[in-house]
Amino acid sequence: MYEFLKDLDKRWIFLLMFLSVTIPIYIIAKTGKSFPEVPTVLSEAVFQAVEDLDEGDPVLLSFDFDPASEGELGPMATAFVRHCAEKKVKMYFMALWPVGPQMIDDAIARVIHSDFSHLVYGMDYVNMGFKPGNEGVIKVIVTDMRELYTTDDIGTSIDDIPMMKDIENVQDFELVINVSAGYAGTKEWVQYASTPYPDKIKIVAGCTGVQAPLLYPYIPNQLPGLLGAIKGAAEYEKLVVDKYGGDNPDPKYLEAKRRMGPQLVAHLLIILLIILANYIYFVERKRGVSV
Amino acid sequence: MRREALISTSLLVLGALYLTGRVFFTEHGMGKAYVRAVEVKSLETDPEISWTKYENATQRSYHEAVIKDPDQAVYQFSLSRTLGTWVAALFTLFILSFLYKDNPLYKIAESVVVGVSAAYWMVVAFWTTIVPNLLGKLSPGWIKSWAMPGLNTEAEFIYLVPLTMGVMLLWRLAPKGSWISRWPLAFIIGTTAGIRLIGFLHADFLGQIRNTIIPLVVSSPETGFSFWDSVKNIIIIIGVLSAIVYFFFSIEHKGFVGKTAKLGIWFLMITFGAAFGYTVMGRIALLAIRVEFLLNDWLWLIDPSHARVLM
Amino acid sequence: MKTKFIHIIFLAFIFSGMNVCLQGQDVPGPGAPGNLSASDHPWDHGEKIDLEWLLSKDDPGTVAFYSIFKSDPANPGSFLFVGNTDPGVNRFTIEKLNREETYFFKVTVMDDSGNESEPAVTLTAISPSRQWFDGRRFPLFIITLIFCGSVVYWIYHARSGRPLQIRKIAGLEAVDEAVGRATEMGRSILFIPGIQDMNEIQTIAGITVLSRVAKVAAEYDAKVEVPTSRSLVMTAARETVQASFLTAGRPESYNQDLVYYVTDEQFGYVAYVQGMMVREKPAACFYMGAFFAESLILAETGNTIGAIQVAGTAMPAQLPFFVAACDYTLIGEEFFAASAYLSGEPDQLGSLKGQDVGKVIVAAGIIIGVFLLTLGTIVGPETSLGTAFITAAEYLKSVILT
Amino acid sequence: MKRNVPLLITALGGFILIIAYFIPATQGWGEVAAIWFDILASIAFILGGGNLLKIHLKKISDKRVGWAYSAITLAAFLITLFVGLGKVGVNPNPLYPDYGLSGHYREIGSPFWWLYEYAFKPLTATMFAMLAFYISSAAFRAFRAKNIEAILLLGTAFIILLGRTFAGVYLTAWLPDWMSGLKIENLTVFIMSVFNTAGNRAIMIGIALGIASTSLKVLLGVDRSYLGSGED
Repeated sequence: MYEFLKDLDKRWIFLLMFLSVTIPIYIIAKTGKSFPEVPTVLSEAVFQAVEDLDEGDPVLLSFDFDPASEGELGPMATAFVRHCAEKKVKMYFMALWPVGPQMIDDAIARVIHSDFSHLVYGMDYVNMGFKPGNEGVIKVIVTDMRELYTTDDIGTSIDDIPMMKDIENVQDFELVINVSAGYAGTKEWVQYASTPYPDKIKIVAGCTGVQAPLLYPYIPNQLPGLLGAIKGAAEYEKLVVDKYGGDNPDPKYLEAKRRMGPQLVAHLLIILLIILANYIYFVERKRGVSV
Repeated sequence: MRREALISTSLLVLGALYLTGRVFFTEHGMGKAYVRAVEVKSLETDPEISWTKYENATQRSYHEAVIKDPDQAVYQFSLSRTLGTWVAALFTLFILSFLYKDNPLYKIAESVVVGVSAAYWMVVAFWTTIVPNLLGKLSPGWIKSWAMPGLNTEAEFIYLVPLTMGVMLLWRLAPKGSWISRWPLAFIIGTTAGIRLIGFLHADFLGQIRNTIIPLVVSSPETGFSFWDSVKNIIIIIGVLSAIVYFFFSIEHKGFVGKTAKLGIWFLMITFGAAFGYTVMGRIALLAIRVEFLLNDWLWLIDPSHARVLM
Repeated sequence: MKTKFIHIIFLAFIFSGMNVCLQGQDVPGPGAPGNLSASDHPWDHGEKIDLEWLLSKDDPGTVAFYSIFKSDPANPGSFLFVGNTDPGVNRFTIEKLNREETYFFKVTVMDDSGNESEPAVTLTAISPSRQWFDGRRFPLFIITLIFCGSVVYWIYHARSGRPLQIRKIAGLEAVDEAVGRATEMGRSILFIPGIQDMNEIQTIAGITVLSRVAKVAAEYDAKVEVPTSRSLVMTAARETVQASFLTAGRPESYNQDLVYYVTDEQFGYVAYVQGMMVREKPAACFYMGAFFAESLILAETGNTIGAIQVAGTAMPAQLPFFVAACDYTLIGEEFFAASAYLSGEPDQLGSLKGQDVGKVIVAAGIIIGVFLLTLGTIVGPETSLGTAFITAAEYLKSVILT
Repeated sequence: MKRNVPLLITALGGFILIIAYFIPATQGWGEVAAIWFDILASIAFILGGGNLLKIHLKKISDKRVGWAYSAITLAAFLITLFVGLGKVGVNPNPLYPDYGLSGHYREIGSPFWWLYEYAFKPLTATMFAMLAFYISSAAFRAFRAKNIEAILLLGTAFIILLGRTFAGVYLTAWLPDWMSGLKIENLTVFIMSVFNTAGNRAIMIGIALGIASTSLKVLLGVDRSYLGSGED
């Protein structure tokens, strides 16, 4: 055992990793079964923040991610848009990342076009597109939206969009939902929007696993709710589907829950690897091999 | 070495055979993409111009439309997107092949990604920065006439300053006087230093001190003394202070300071462990979506979103 | 005195008379607030005006809240609702006003039964004015001055030749060692200044470390390769490496083609660097700057080819991976200190001492604040002493540290 | 001149922005500088792109090892640039049908979109996904309980990994209520909101100080390696 493990080629580990992701995906897709989820406090808080909105409230959704993190954040974006659509709030999409508008279009196509096709562009939702400048954009639009956003993503003048009439700046939104994969993202939204205007701007966020630990210092004062990585997405999905899903929810609303399967197996693999690594280490120490 | 080459060649051949079999000898095939044709009309009524936009569609919707009306033209098979799916799948495999070892297929993928992505960001910079934020500010009339018909602003000549600095920057390409390009560089570095100095002192430095001012003893008239919240606060304060001691540069880590610094590094290690654990999650999700793409969109082995009818 | 007394009697008479008159009809409104005055909010951006008024005669009593209104510049004569205050409060700051407009204000009282009083109205128009200094940032200004002052002081202190005691940082000795080993093996050195642009201080710090690495490499006549993911970083890195070769006395060995641009795309860049590392097998790899997800790809590939790896970054999320996979990692502040250490110039070391002063401010701020809050909690917020402690702590948090 | 003027520009630019931060009328200058930086970085693409062309053309003309790959890079670069800058195959904005270039540069169905969707996206996303493999090999190699630091690192990672899956919840579900603090999902939250918060705060404070002092050194001209030698 020790001899085998000591000189184990990395590529065997790679193969194991590949299998531990592929096999669960295949099995879950074939059988349609996945593992149960128990929502944690932070996911509940996010759900509740959206749940507390009234019909017609303006909500800003900033999608600050790119295709590279779509695996983690796409399901969250889907669930957020769906929840907002179910609550009949007005959705204003924007992006701090250059490819963000593409993510917005994807989410709109996935949820609004297919299941909420009665919603009208410009009346119920609008895609304001990407603006370069990272946190600079946030700093400007917290006091004046029109200084940067003179048109929407496809070039329609802001003044021609009915739902923009009552919006002067970010403080006019009832809630800011941020889905972010890094800089600029949730941290910047918290620093430059909810920190200076604690009474006027409320932010909930969904972020990648890498970012989550860095955001904990802001919870709960500056950031009341946070969905961390695919697990957060799966928990939030469950809450939304339980309330609005009906008996036979569309599989696209359970994407994160499905993806928790490979997650579990791969986590167990890594845990196993850590245990084996320490087994090797202790055997080596016992035998007096210098390490 | 020869054995290795033999194995990899036979794997490639087997894979190719499997794909051929799946494409040509199964009824449904694989990796095909469909579109829905949507007519877009210009919003101006006169003169009316229209064109067709193609949205992604599923095989299921295509199949159902054909059953309803065999002559329909709304749903169509898309050759370019089918080709795209295959290209994307092969590129995915090419990159993953690096895990086995460096090879020509990986090198092809690498060359393509460097070329495409470099040009991609240049195009994005041109259409989102140069056109609206530089040319659009300097000569809105001109930009309005060909690129941004919705633009309605006055010219702002202050943007001549960044334009001039940009030209100075490009002066490097000239045979003489390339030192002039240091001026805009100096401007960038100076303004960056200024903004970051004050920004970090304000947001991170003061902000984190402020967040750390918490009572050691948590108690409120409604709920009374809370033991666990008190413990939490005490740990946070000890952790922050001891880790700061670790970063002290002017004192050697000996004696009491050394012990405190040691405690500080323990806190840092726990922090790193937590970050590692959280990150694993995200990375696996990324792999999962690639595998899903291969199995679902390309090989048509699984169908979690019920997008297809397999004939 | 006497006339005033008569006045009051008279007024009381009239009021009681009114009361009698109104009995049986609508319940009368509460007493109106008096003497509404508006003044510009000091030390601000020109968006706020402070209002102050005399409390209603029914306060304390039946007053539920005061409502504040501002005139609507777009629609003269009409007022817009701004906000409410609790009974007993006689001031309010109106925000988000426009410097170019003039405003009137009015305040009314609402009582428990939902009756609204006559309004108190400002008689003259006022517009907010902008001051030359933002008063909220005054404490920040002082703290900035103290911090910068102490850095400058210690730099001068060091320049005057007096000795400074600075502790060792493990990763730094490794720099020279790694360069030396690369030379011995006849292989190249890879230096990556992060993947952010020049508007990131970490990149600038990375470039500073590069100047040292390039200088040592020039002395040993080793090859340093610097692929960059930003055009401006390429420009700055070329300047730096060229200068280092000049300082080392070997300007003729400088080859600008070794500092080159790859692509702005994070993963395109890392795909290139990963392939390049496996093919060229550099003996030493330096990762100094702002890194994101690519950190582990680089560090694991470097590990596979057996390179000595030294990393330095201030990206907290990437530190664990560098710590796990590299030989030496400069954590956060240590990375910024590295440039000072490596330069070997005394004035640079002085700046580290200045940073320590900053840490003392942190510790003092935290300890004082925590002490005040804890005492306040122990004594009890219901006692006046406890309230005083808590107020002091809140002052520290919300005024000094914002 | 060649050296002192840049130093002066650096110092002036920085100190003016610091002071501007405290003056209400000029607080927006930092954002203006950021926009200008964006413009400069975009113009600098000409330098980067030129360099890329130069390197690969040279490799091809020298017929160096692997020159064919350079040809692929070059072709990919030029094609993408052409279809992107020219908005090839992009329909106009429905609002302004007379303006051929008013459409979005990445309109669905256009060649530039195709390159993005079927080359850029899968290639970069797969590169990112490679991390799943590297993280497993790193865990196997580096996570050994050599000393207390390493034990803390791997122990925490262990708990978090377990706690983020259904398995961890299942493993500790039997714990009675009074010990619910030890249930793995609660333990995870405790570690994150206490230890992780403390560690991250200290790191953030240290970084802020490091950045402020590095910036100051740059502004004072103590650290000026980026300015090169001062020779032409």
